[in-house]
Formats: sequence, structure tokens, C-alpha cells
Amino acid sequence: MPRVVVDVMLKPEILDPQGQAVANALPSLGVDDVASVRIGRRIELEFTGEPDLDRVRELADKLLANPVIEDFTVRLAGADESAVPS
Amino acid sequence: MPRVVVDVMLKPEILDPQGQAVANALPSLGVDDVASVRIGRRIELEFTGEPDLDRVRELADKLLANPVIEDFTVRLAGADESAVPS
Amino acid sequence: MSARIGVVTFPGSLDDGDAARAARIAGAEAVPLWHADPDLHGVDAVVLPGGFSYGDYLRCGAIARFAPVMRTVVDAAREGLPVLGICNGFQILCEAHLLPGALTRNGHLHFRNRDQVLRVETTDTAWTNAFHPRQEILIPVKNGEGRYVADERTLDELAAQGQIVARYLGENPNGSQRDIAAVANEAGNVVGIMPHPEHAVEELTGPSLDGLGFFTSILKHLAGAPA
Amino acid sequence: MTIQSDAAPGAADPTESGREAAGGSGSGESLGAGIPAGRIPTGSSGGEHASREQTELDGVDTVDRAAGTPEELQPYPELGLHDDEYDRIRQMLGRRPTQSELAMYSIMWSEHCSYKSSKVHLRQFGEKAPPSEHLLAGIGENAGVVRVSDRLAVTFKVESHNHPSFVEPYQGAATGVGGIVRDILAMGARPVAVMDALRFGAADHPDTARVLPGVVAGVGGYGNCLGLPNIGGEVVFDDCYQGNPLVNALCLGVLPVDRLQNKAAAGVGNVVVLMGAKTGRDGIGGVSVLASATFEEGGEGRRPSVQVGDPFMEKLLIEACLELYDAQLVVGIQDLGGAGLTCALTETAAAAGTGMRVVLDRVPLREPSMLPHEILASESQERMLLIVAPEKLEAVLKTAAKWGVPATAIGEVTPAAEDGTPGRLLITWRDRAVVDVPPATLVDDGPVYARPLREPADRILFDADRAETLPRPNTPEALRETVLRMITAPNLCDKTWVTEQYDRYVLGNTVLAQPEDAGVIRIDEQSGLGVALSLDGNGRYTRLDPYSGAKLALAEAYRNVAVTGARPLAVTNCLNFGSPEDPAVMWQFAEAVRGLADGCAELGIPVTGGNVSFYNSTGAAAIHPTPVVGVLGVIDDVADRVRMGFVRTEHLGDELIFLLGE
Ligand SMILES: Nc1ncnc2c1ncn2[C@@H]1O[C@H](COP(=O)(O)OP(=O)(O)O)[C@@H](O)[C@H]1O
Repeated sequence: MPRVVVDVMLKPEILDPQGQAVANALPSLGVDDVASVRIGRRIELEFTGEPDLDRVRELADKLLANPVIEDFTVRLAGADESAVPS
Repeated sequence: MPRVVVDVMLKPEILDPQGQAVANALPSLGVDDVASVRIGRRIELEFTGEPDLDRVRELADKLLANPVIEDFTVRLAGADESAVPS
Repeated sequence: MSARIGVVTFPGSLDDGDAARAARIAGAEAVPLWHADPDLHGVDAVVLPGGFSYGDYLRCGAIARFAPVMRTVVDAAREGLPVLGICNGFQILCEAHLLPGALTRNGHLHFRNRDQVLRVETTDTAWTNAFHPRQEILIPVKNGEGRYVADERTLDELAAQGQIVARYLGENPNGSQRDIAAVANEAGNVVGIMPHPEHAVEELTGPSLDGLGFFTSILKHLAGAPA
Repeated sequence: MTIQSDAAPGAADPTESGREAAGGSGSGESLGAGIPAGRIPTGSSGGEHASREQTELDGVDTVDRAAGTPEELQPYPELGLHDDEYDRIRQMLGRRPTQSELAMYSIMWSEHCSYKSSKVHLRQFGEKAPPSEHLLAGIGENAGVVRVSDRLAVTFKVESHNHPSFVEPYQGAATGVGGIVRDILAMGARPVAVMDALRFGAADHPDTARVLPGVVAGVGGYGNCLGLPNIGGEVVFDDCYQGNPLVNALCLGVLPVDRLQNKAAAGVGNVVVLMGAKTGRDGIGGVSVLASATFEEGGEGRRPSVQVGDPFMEKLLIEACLELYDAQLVVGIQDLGGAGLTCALTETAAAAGTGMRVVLDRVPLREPSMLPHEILASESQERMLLIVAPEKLEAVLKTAAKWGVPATAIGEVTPAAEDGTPGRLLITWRDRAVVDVPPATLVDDGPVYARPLREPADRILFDADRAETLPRPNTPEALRETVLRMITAPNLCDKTWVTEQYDRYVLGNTVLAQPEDAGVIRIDEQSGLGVALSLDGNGRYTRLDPYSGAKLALAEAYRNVAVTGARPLAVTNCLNFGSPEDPAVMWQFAEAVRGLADGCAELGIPVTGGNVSFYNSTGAAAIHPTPVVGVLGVIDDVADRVRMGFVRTEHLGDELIFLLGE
């Protein structure tokens, strides 16, 4: 079944406490070449038929993302990407 | 600066109540061609130098994902993908 | 000499004071341990308290697991040091692979705080030997990510080997598989519990005194009673 | 003579190590040694020189430039300043304000910060208040402080976060809790409990389904993560709050009497330290007109004015501050709230009558491209401003580092003028003065309005519409119907869905919480000393009669505290009203304040602090006037508290039930 991926990330100017906490933890794990970490959501929608990406965008704007603080991108999943359970 | 994206999703056999809640909300929004929704994390790591993907995989296995319940994929971000703030 | 129970404070630990109070009420000496200090200062047992270590960001317990103190705790636990993880402490123990399974977002997606009846399923651990078998106890539950999950085989093994320490009775507050509220490692020295025994140790502030049993158990255990 | 290298233009990257305590042995010592006055250029600069300078400064307005371009148009109306207010600023400064100064005046002279419409009324709280030997700090401080034993004092305050919670319910409510907690922390207290009074539109309105769950999750998310038990509050539904929910959060703190802190930036040569989260473009929606109107016409869009909270950082900030207090390492402290650095710098300096010199380049930024007025206006959460003696600086930075909290020396306290007039606040950026003002002009000399009042015309109708004229259910069916209607009313139904999302057990001192009438917290384990708190309001009563409505809210909270067995001692309040520019609203406000002040005088307890929230309306329709009143009482031994339920006794069945009162 065709899958659509909606990636939702906090807008760049919005504080990302999660990403910050992870970034701060990295040095103690011996990782010191990471300048910044941002954490968002990856949403996989599995469609029964051909998905209409414009409608998914509308959906993302209304339900999946919070446009006040988040940006999102919508795309068809490649065949190689990890599958959701059928 | 080069960016690596780590996508972390719950394993298919693990219940995803968040995805389910979204799936349940869809029909009331007039969307009835979505068979399932899964919600995971998208983690963007910005590196100061050339990232070593194997080391990122190790990091994902140890910290960014919990292999008991989650699967992950690691890849270099395409130039067109939304950027983290510099 | 009274038993010395270490209580670890991570950045974001919240119930550390409560755990120390509970240990004292039970008759132990509470010893504060600091996440950045790998030294356990000769304590006889360790409590990993509730809270939101590192804000619970990424996954609950995921970052705390790498604290310097945890490296020592993990080694010592494998050697038999009794460790009790409460709520966030339970999550840390799972992340550190001292306990099987994982704790995930509550099925109903909300943080939930209520007084919860549990059934103690085994008294064969360092932390539950003061209860009587199948004792029903009332202690507060409060968490947003307390739904215990593991694969079916692990769950079967846990049941078969008596590693399920407590179950929720009545309404399952978070959707935990098989109503699991607490589990132990095989040796029974490491126990993780989602509800909060340290909040049920005083008449005035708790719904019962049932939580004290976990702390009197460890004293009994340390005094030489068979675990 | 050059400025230190880290303040030079090329070094604007704030993430550079060594700047923050967390990053190393710390930096600020050099600042503690003082910034030679000569480094701040003061001469006027002309022609060619000026334009070269301007490119270096990204077009940022300096004091010199402001003096040289008196006629430059400034977007003060967009910033909410009136013509006469702008004229006064020019008069006070003897020139036009720089962009940064304009941003600062617009913030400090806003209704929110200056209380310009409410001040003349709020005075009654002080004037009518009974003398109280318990009060260690009162109105005007971050929060009122009440002595409750030889050794201990408590502090408490309620504040609104209504508008942000409508825009982004979760974060708005969360940062509302975060803000009031920092107020309590700034007094030297450990925060020990929170309460929340919430008001929404109709329970079955679709937007309530967006706002309510978000607000509740936000209050819980932040408070739970800080480890503060939630011990009570309200959930009220009424159409009038549909487009303007009310989110009022209260925090209670406890301190040893001798740990009381104050905000005065005293002690010339002391170091000004910014501690906590990095500064970002949070909540600078208002002042972004400065950038767009003058420099980047149509450039960057309006910034979202939403702030995202980081309760984990706040928890660390709390622990770090308490450790600093106990080691007596700070001279003064002030939280950064809605008005950010602007408010903290001017209030601390004005409180001491000193001046202050601040190197803005030192403020750690989330976005290095931020301009001075943005840094000054930023509402980034989880920050505190400390005044520290130079010899204690290292110890302060070390404590901050221990808790993983960034701390940075950003300036120093400077003397008053030789003639005794207060010092000036001088702020530099890239080696140039961008602000040079007397701090008190922002804090104390703002406009004060006695706004026109007019009794709403419909009051006569309300008065005529007596309860006695309402039909009473007088048949079994009618009674049944009435009972059913009442128990299904959202305002009377069980609130467990809300309160279960709040941790009421953490800290192990919660003696009473939901569903009791008042929360009771034990504050001394040895003696059992405790305090009781209740938070109440009734917008409908107050709409009918603001004077009595405010009194009734006070009476309700007072009763709720008294019935636990506690002695009521002090009052806090959050006054939620419509637009002060509407004479009818202003009349409601005046009446409500008069009622509350009279009520307090009659009951013999003082108002110790609070908050005014104006401009609460949906379209043109103001909300019901909604004073929310918090009463604090003390109980010598919490073991003596009285619960609200009937107690099962051995003589069950023999108990007598009394109804007290009329
Ligand atoms: N928003 C809230 N936050 C915390 N506690 C609340 C909130 N709303 C209601 N409560 C608590 O729930 C209980 C029941 O509230 P309510 O039904 O309004 O009762 P009452 O009418 O007696 O005040 C009280 O203990 C009250 O403090």
C-alpha cells in the first residue's frame, strides 16, 4: 500500500529542549563533533488507494502539525524505506 | 554543515497509541482512505565535520533508539531537506 | 548499625527526597548519591527515584542511563547489590538492560495520577519479602509513560520465572501488558516498579502505609532473611 | 584602547566555549574588573565615518545615531505607544530614543508591565489593608512574603497567562506555570506547590476541545516535570471565555526567614550575571516591527510570539538558585518574565538607584543573528538575573556548572551620579552604546491613567431581575429535572479528568488536595506546621455586581481555607477583565478592586500581591469581569486538619449535622 511520510520539525527559531538535552549528553558519550540536534516527529500514513498529497498537506496543517510552532514536509515514501505493518 | 537524519519508529508489533489516536480522528475530518498511522521520531544531527555513519548507527543503537521496542534508519540529509538553524 | 540505602539524584529527579524519607521511616539511613559521582559510598542498596531525569526528553531514562553513577550501579547490581527503580527509576533500569522490556507512552496518552490497587505477585525478591503472598496494596500511580511492554516470549518467561513482582488490579491505569506494574531480574535483587511506594508511607500524606513494605523488605533482606 | 576580544564584531557566536559557566572555568572575571568608561564612544560621528560604522553595526541604531537623526520616523504607534507617551520619552532622554530604547519603553510602559490603568485603583489594597506583623514583603515585590513561624516564611502569588494559552494552549499554559514559579524562586523560596484556575468557553464547543486538553496537559506537563504537587484550582465553563480562556496559575514557596532575597542591583562594581537558558527570538512578535519597518521592509515575517518552555531547565535553575542562596552568593536576583532582560535590568537597577553597564554581545544566544532590540525584548523562558560580588563570581559560575545551567557575566553595577541622581543603564553592542537611559524612567515614571468609568447600562436590568422572581421547581418531576440538569452541568461535574493529569504526591508533603475545598501542604516535618490555600472566583456574580462579586470570591476562598482548620493570613489575586479603554469595563474593575480591598479590611487580612490581566475579550465582547482570589492560611499542626468528607466513627449513626450561617 502506498505510504506518505510527514516530517514535522519545530520551526528553527523555536526552542527545542529535547534536542538540546540530547546534544548536551553527547560529549559524555565521546561524541564531540555534533554541533546541534533537533528532534521532531516522523508520521507514516498508509493509504488504501493513491494518496492525494495536497490533501495530506491540508491534514498536516490541521491535525498532524502545530503550524504555530512547527514546520512540516510531505512526501511519498520510497520503496526502500522501512515499512509500517500491513 | 552536514546533517544526518535518524528516523526512529516503534517496531511493528508494538502498539502505537499516538498513531492510533490520529488514525481514529481521520474519518471525522473526512479522510477515509488511510489504513494506518505510525508516529515516530525524526532526529537531525548537525555535524561539524564529515559524519561517520557507522558511528551514528552505534549512537542510534545505544542512545537515540531503544532496540527493545524501536527500529531506526540512518542517512545523510539531502541538500533539499529542511535545515536546522545554523 | 542501620542499613545504608543510597538514593540517586539525577538532574530532574523529583521523588528523591520522598524515597529518602521512606527509607528513614523504615529505619534505614538514607545516603544521597549524585549522578556525576561513580562512587556508591559503601551503601547496602540503591533506590533510583521517580522524576523526569533529563526532562524525560528523547525517551524516559535514556540519558540518565549513561550517568557515571549508573555504570557503577549496573556492575554492582550484576554482583547482587539490591536496586529498586521507582517510576523513572524503573525506566532507567530497563534502558540500562538490568530489567527486560520497556516502558512506553500510556495507552490513553495522558499523565495519570491516582491511588491504585496492586497485587504483590512474588515475595521472593529483596524488595517484597515483607509482604504476604498475593497481598493487595494501595499506592499512588503517577506517570505519562508507564505502559510496560515486552515481546510475548519475554512476558511468558517473566511469568514462568516469578519475575512479575506486582500487577494492577481493577482498571489498568496505562495499558501495561498483562497488567504488569513491577518486575524483577532473575536474581530478585533488582526490582522496577511503576507506582510509588514512597508516597504511601505516612498516614497524613499517603493513601495507605502499604508502600513501607518495600523498604522494610530491603531491611529484612539485608539483615539476612532469605531473599 | 579596545574592547575585550569576545565583544568584538567577529566574535558574536555565543556558543563559543568559555562564555558559559557550563563550558569551563568561566569567563566573567574580566568584566568584574570593570569596563573602562573610555571604551564606550560618546562623541558624535559624522558623515563618512558614520556610514562605515553603520554597516559594521548591521544598521543598528546607536545612541550617537539617535542624537544625530532627531527627525527619523519611528514606529511607536505599532509598538502601542501614544503620541504623548512618545513625546515624554523624547523629553526624558533629550533626544529621540534608539530602536532598542524604544523597544524597552514600549515594553515597560505597556499595560502589562506598568499597570498604567490599574495603579490608581490598586492603591486601595495598601491603603485599606489592616496592619500585619506577618508581612515581610508586600505588593511591588515579585511576590508577597508572609512569616509563619520564628524560622519560616511562605510566599505565594497568582498570575495569568490567558492570551498565550489561547494561541498555543499547551505551551501557553506550561510557560504560565514556569513564570509564576520563577517569581516565587526570586524571593528566595523553594517552590513547593502549584494551583491553577482555568476558565473555558462552552464545554461542547469545538474550540474548547482544542484549548482545554492542551491547557491541562501544559499545566500538568510543566508542574509535574518540576516536581511541584498541584493541590487545587478551578475549572469553569462559560460562553464568555470562548475566544479568551483564562489560565491563572498560583505557586507557593517556602523559605527560612533569613533567606529572603531582593532584586536591588546594589553595590557598585558588582557583576550582573544572566543564568539559565539561551536567549532566542521568543515572544518578540511586538518589537519585530522595529526590524521590518525600518530595515527589512517586507523581509522577515512576523515572528511567532509563542514561547516554548523547558521545565527541565527550570528544575535545574531552581536547584542552582537555592544553592546560591544558601551559600549567600548573590546580592540581588530577579526572574526574567514576560518583559525579559528589559524588565530585569531596569528593575534591578531602579530598585537600587544605581546604574548598570551591560555588554549585550555577552548574552548567550540561540540565534546569533539577533539584534539588540530583539535580545532586550526576548521572552525566552527559564532565565534569572543575578547581582554578584566580584569575589563570589567564580563560586556562582561553579554552582551553575554543577547543575548544568549556563551562567554568564554580562555587565556590572555602576555608581549614581556625583550629584546623587540615580545612575544610568548603559547597554553596548559591538562596542557602541545602543541604550543610555535612567532606569527609573522605565520602571517608575511610566504613564498613569485615571481612565473614565461608566456603570454598564444593563445593571439596572440585573438589579430588577431578582432571584425571588424565578420559578421554583415544586413538583417531583420538576425537582427531578432540576437535579438532573445540575449534575450534568459541566460546571458542577467531576473534575477528575483534569486533576488526574496532575501529580499531587510529589515532595511527600501534600496533606489535602483534590477533591478537598483547599489544598494543605506541610512545610515543616518536625513541627507539622502547614499552610492551606484556596483559589476561587465567580465571573457571573461579578458581572452582576462587581463590588459584591469580588467580595464573594474572597469570602469563598477564605471559607475554604478556614474549614480545613487553618487561620487565613494573606491574599493574592488575579484580576481578569476586558479592555480598560472601555469605561464600562473600567467601572467593573474599579468596583471589584474596591470590593476586594474592603473585604480584606473587614476580614483583617492583607493583599500581598497579584496580577492584572486586561484586554480579555472575544471580538468586542469583554469576558465577565473575573477576579480570582487566593487565600493563604496557616495551621500549626497539619495532623489537625479537617477533611471535607464525613468521618466514619465508632458511633456511626449518632452524629449530628449542623448547618451554620444564615
Ligand atoms: N484546574 C484545577 N487544578 C487543580 N485542581 C482543580 C482544578 N479544578 C478543580 N480542582 C479541584 O478539584 C476539586 C473539585 O473542584 P470543584 O468541582 O470545582 O469543587 P468545588 O466546587 O468544591 O470547588 C477541588 O479540590 C478543586 O481544588
